[in-house]
Amino acid sequence: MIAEDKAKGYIARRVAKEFKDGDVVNLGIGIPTLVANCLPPGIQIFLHSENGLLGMGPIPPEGYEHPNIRNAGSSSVSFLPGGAIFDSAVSFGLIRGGHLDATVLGALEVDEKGHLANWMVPGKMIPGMGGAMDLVTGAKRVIVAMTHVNKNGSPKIVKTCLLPLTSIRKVDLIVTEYAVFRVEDTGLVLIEYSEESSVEEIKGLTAAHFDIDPRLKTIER
Amino acid sequence: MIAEDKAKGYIARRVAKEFKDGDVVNLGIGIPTLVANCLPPGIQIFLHSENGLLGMGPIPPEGYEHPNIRNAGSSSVSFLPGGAIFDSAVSFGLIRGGHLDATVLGALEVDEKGHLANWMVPGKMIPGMGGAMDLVTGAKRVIVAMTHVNKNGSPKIVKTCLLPLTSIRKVDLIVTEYAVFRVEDTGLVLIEYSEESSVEEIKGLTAAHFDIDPRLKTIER
Amino acid sequence: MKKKLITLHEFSERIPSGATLLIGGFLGDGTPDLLIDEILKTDKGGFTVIANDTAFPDQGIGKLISQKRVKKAIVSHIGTNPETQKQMIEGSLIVELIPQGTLAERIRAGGFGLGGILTPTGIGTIVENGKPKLHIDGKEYLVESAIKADFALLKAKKADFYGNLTFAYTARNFNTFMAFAANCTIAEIDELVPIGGLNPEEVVVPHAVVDCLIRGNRS
Amino acid sequence: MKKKLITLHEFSERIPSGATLLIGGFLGDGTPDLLIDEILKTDKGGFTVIANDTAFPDQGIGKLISQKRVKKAIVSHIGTNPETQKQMIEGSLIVELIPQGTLAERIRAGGFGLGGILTPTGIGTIVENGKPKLHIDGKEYLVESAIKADFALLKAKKADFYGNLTFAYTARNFNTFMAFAANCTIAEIDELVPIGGLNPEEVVVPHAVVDCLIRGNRS
Repeated sequence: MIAEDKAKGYIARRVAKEFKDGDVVNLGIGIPTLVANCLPPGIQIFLHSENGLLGMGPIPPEGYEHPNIRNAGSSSVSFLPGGAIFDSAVSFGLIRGGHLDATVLGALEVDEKGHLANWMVPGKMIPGMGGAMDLVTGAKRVIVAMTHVNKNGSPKIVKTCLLPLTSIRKVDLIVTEYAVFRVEDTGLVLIEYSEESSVEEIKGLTAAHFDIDPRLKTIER
Repeated sequence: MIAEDKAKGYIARRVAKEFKDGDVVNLGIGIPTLVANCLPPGIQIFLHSENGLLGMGPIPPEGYEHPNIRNAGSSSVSFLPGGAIFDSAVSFGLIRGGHLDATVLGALEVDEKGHLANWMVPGKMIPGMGGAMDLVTGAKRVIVAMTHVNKNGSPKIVKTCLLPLTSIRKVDLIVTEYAVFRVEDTGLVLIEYSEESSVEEIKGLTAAHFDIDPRLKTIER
Repeated sequence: MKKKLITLHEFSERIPSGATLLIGGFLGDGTPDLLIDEILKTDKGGFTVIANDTAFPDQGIGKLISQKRVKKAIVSHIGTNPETQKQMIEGSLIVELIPQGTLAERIRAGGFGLGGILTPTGIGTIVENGKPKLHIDGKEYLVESAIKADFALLKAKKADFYGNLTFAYTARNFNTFMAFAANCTIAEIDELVPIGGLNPEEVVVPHAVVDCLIRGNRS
Repeated sequence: MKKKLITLHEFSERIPSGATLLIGGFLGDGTPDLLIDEILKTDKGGFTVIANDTAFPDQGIGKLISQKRVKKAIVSHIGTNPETQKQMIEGSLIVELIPQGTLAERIRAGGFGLGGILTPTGIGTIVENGKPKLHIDGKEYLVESAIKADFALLKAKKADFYGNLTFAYTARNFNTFMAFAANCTIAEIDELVPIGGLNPEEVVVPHAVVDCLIRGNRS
């Protein structure tokens, strides 16, 4: 069992290793946002925010917040040099047109084929899809960054999503505090696991079949 | 018979009376372009050019031509104060979206229902439609400004267009040096005629049926 | 020439109850707060609001929701506004959820004279329910119709007297294309500049689509 | 990080014969002349060119036509280039004519991940021949497919090292959306500015869609 306080950092740091220098990336709210602070040395990525900016910088110091430089979660942010702004149609043109190298999102469920459900729980929680459906449909790579199980301890990786799908486009990679799965045509393939855990424990925490990569290794921490 | 040298001026001055102060108007190449110089006192219109500007001003004096301020005919033009530039997608968004109060175009043929043909003569002259199809389909008012007959003296207002149509959207007004026709659901209605001519002469120069407005009057020169 | 500058009172007199309103903004950023506050001074309601979101209960479009002036909201998400969710569950507010990129393009299509859009987003999800689909070059697309409205209520940064508009950074969002998609487009502006006070290249929305201007708090 | 600035020679080495090229410009205004001249120094040809027009015989895209490097031109008009018309009538050049607004939107759709467009333009004319039509809200629209290409050759005014672009007045035309619609987007620029040398609001095309930059005569 990996402690909850460690999980988020583990996930963010592992996701941060997925990028090439110069990648254009959209990070969802929550764990994905933490990825920006975990990039390996020498890797610079350009952050896209769907409300209309590219080259998003960190939250400015107190007193330096501009009321009209915000991210998609309504937080004050900043521009890095070389930043650009555009309207929502262009912003989603970048997304849908395949001009984002990657999008990192949270999930409610991911199934054994790699389908993602992350935008509603019928009759219970209906926040709306926002930009998630376009992001998952359009980005070159879709990376799910989530805790392996939900608050009740139930697996979030399931045989078939019971919740409404975000897209029929399959995700490319699933990163949890326990494991990293690559999504192939044949289904999920476990490629890395946490040295604090074991393949057996991961099988127990996962409600879907997965194959094991012959080059299986532990997650570098 | 109205002399050729007078015809263009007659047509342009009559078309110029069609605008309200503040109208946004696209003027085609040839006679329509002359309209801008014939506006009645107190009437200011905003000229749109489909290559991406609104608020187009006159040809600048020699030596003041900017290489990248051009109209759709590739002539150097200028901006009036309050001008705006945009790309071709926005320019045709204005056109197709019904944001132009009027477009003034030349014609090869107009038929008895008000259909316009102005972009090709099969096997002979194929310049292409350029922006004409969008302009005729999208502008709030379509005004044809043309000489009543072609170079061979044949009528340009015909029973049915033999040339490929520019749009199924009917034009609203036809202005020639001889006559002004309103286009109604029932067909063409002669509303004004040149005092240098007569209804009989106009019938002879027109190969289409037209009704005569009970308030028929002569064109003010 | 018609003067485009009007007062807040003239503005609210033009908006009838039951109107369909496009409202700019993203979680309140780029939303015309003065226009919304002015509507709230009247007893008008029953609006259909088309916007990215309903912001927060006490902010921007959220205030229209909290004061029950909205009968239908067509938006991409409502996660930041529990009041919207409450009214939706109670059945007093109809909420239609649309993917954000689809919503943006459908509004742009309405303003640009296009019949709708062909998007891959939503294929294979509940978003496609009841909608026509088309195959083009072997790929499947949803046909989503164009959206237009009676009014567009925008927040702009600068305007000249003709109505040419610029926007402040991320306050641009939905304001640009919404300007094209309404019978009457009204912009609350932070700064009024003289004609010629904007570089033609700086203009983001050309005046041809702007009907009325209202000077905001900062102008 | 990959350097986007390349030389003219590196540019022409990347363009293979037979490639499909989106080329910016309107009758030569906004066309990357240096890039075209560089291609003409090689023996490459058989290109499919997608552009607003073919300009004039001795200018811009017209030079590619006059030197018989183009096998197909997809354009909105050719009235200013008698050489294009001559080759078309001889049968040595295929010309596909598309309404200008339709051409612009089809290219934008390609770059924006949309399957095509739904336009009223062309309905009831020979433009509709063989194309599917759709009724939406009682009105008929042509379904016109999205356009993409191997390369987009653009002319920009300023660029920073990342590839953010601005344009000079009416040289903007097709350059903006063509940038999104190619596998490789290459811009000839008049002025190179340092990173941070452009205001984020001034950027017209964001660097995410720009692959290569070539310094033009003025930079």
